[in-house]
Amino acid sequence: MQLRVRALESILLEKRYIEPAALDELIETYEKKIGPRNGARVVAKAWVDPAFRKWLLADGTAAIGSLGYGGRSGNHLVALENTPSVHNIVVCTLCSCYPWAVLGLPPLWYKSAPYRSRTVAEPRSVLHEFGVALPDDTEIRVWDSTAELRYLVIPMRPEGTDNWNEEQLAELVTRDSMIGTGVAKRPQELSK
Amino acid sequence: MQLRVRALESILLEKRYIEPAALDELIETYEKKIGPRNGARVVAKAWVDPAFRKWLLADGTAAIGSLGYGGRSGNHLVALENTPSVHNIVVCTLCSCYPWAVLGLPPLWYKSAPYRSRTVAEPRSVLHEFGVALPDDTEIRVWDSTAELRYLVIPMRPEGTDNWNEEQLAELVTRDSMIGTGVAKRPQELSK
Amino acid sequence: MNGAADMGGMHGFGPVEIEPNEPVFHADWEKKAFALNMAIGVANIWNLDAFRFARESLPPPQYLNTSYYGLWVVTLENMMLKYGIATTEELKAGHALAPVKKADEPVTAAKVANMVHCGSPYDRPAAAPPKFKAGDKVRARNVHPKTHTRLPRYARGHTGEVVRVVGCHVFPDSNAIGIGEDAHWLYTVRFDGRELWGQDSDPTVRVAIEAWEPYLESA
Amino acid sequence: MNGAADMGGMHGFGPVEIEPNEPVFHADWEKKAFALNMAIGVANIWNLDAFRFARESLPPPQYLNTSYYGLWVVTLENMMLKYGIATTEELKAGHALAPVKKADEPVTAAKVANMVHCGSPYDRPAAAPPKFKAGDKVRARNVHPKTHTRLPRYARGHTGEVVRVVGCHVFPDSNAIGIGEDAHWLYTVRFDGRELWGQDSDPTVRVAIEAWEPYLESA
Repeated sequence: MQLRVRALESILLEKRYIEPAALDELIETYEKKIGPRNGARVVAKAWVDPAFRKWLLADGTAAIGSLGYGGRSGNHLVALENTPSVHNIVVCTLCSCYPWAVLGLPPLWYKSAPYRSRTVAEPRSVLHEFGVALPDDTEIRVWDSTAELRYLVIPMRPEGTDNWNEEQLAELVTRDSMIGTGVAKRPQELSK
Repeated sequence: MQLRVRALESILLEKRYIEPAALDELIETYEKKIGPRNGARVVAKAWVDPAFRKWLLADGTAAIGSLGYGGRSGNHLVALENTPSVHNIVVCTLCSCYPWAVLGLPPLWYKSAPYRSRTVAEPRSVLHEFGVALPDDTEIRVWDSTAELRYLVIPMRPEGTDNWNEEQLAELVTRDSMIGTGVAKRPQELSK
Repeated sequence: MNGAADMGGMHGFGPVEIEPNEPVFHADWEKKAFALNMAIGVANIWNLDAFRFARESLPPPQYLNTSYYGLWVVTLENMMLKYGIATTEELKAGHALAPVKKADEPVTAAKVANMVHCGSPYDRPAAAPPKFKAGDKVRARNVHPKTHTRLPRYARGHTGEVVRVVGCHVFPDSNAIGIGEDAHWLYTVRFDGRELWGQDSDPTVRVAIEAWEPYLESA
Repeated sequence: MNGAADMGGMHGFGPVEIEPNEPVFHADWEKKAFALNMAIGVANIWNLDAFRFARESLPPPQYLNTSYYGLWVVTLENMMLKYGIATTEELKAGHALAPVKKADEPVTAAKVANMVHCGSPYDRPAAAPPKFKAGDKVRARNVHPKTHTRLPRYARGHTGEVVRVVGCHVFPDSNAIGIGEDAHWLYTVRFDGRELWGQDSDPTVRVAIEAWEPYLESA
């Protein structure tokens, strides 16, 4: 693959379809700048700010845009709220659609055949492999991203965080909890 | 694969699960003895003998058994008659079921993903690749061998063969015509 | 199961490739792969449905990238391991390792000849009359068992017509997983192509499958 | 199309494998494969739907045996050939061959930054009001186009409920094959898991998809 990619790069640069700096910009952006800390900030704000939470659930794109996140794979954002009786989990069975603007690029498993094939049919068994055990009667809502909507799960706020501020709370919000394959960390799980 | 098969063979022979002569018997039988000439004889007889034809269509296993063919992949045989308005074609989408007793082992294409995937959904396009062009209003009956029934297509008897005997007629019956991916040869197509 | 083997209606595999001359086998190892599988089948250690289930259980990337007899080889290895006929070490070593436990009754040429010429019928005595008759409208159930089934995905949920009551046959769904033959009535069910593939598809196509009674409901 | 990409509900792929540490990229060539595809996307020679269609059109054995970014590479090669950006000889040689025709306006860092931060919304003005509203019962049509569609096979023929009228969005089925955006109303449709996977499946599961109006009929 390395040689084939080098060939593609050489041809596209030599023919001036692309300037080299464009490639650096893209790699730098998605490797370093855009990642799940964006989404964590959104979630933390939703936890502390009822008006923002309401806006977020009514118009995800606008509410998240107000924090400066959007653009590529983030033009149509929908927030899904977990509750004691409903757990949301996101998948893209057809390819690998994922809310880059708030979570960065997806992990390998999200793009893998096991996750794509199984999540729509047996989400409990998938969740089990992620260590998430839900009560038997929790409704599991699977969202298959078949269009350009991108989903962000708002996990439940952990107990014992009543006086925490947004910045502290954001530390509890894992990437997986925003896909639905995890839950937010409890305060005692925070390292250091 | 060669090495892996050799390992399996050594182990099964050394542990005396199988005697070497059993392997020779199987290879000899299916490479040399059982093949589409069996089916051609059945078809030719059905063309000249109305009582046999009737029996064949009513109870394929018994009628074909009367000619000495049956056994493995031939315990439950069903004959399908092509007519000017109905064309039959046989496939096994799930694996490679095929009427060994009358046709021998299947060709590679019968077991291939293109044939298995397409024949149930677009038989005309598959037939086109085999050079078979049917009138637009011919009903195409596809038979997907999902159980232990095995199908033998009785192609239409070619024109200009009125005084031919069974042995001569059998020469016109190609293997593909008994699967439904071909038609019987016309007299002028016989070589020599 | 919804495995790679259940490929009826899939797109993208390309044209049917017809060999100019069609040898029965393409290499000596294919002959042996064929013969070993057929011969060990006579030993009745596992049944054909269990073998099919093991083959279709191979991961789809492997199933679709392995040649036809290659699948027989891989599946035979898996079955021999599963049924304790060989160990991983033996497969690696390429021969039996001590202590060699020999089978009591080897499969002989006479036994395979008998199997070839007599086969093994799948019809069984029926405990009850068939529920459906020719002409009945039936719907293939929408089921997605993870175990072996011979009800292809493309037919599930669709309505067809019984065209033949075949007989009472061994039920592969049970037989494949070692819980007995559990014979059920078997029917040939014919579907209009448009029912399966949509209103825009070829109106002259009819597709028949064999379906056991538990696959069907009245429609 | 019913290609290898449409894998919702398939069995046999094994457990979800989670990497202990999850690098964004696993090799330098992955970075480049990602960046080249994203950058050339900005040049608007083809659209994302056309790219997805080309990727899912790869033969299933190849699709399932190629790594994620490997699929991007193979698809980019195919698209460059198809759109006359490179020749087979150039791909083989690994560089442009004379006479080199240079693109008029290269994709610059500024352009990609704009793409990243602004994206490209898929909603379009609607020509007519939506046919369905939240709460409506709808059935996903049983269609099997050979061209691109975003209606997964597992949903086809099944009945669900509209839970959201999303907006009027570019129709991928048209956009992918170069016949225009042809925007249609888009709905979020929720299915009971048992409707999709059978009465024996987990009763607590609901599955939502986005479906364009042409995918749906009243139920």
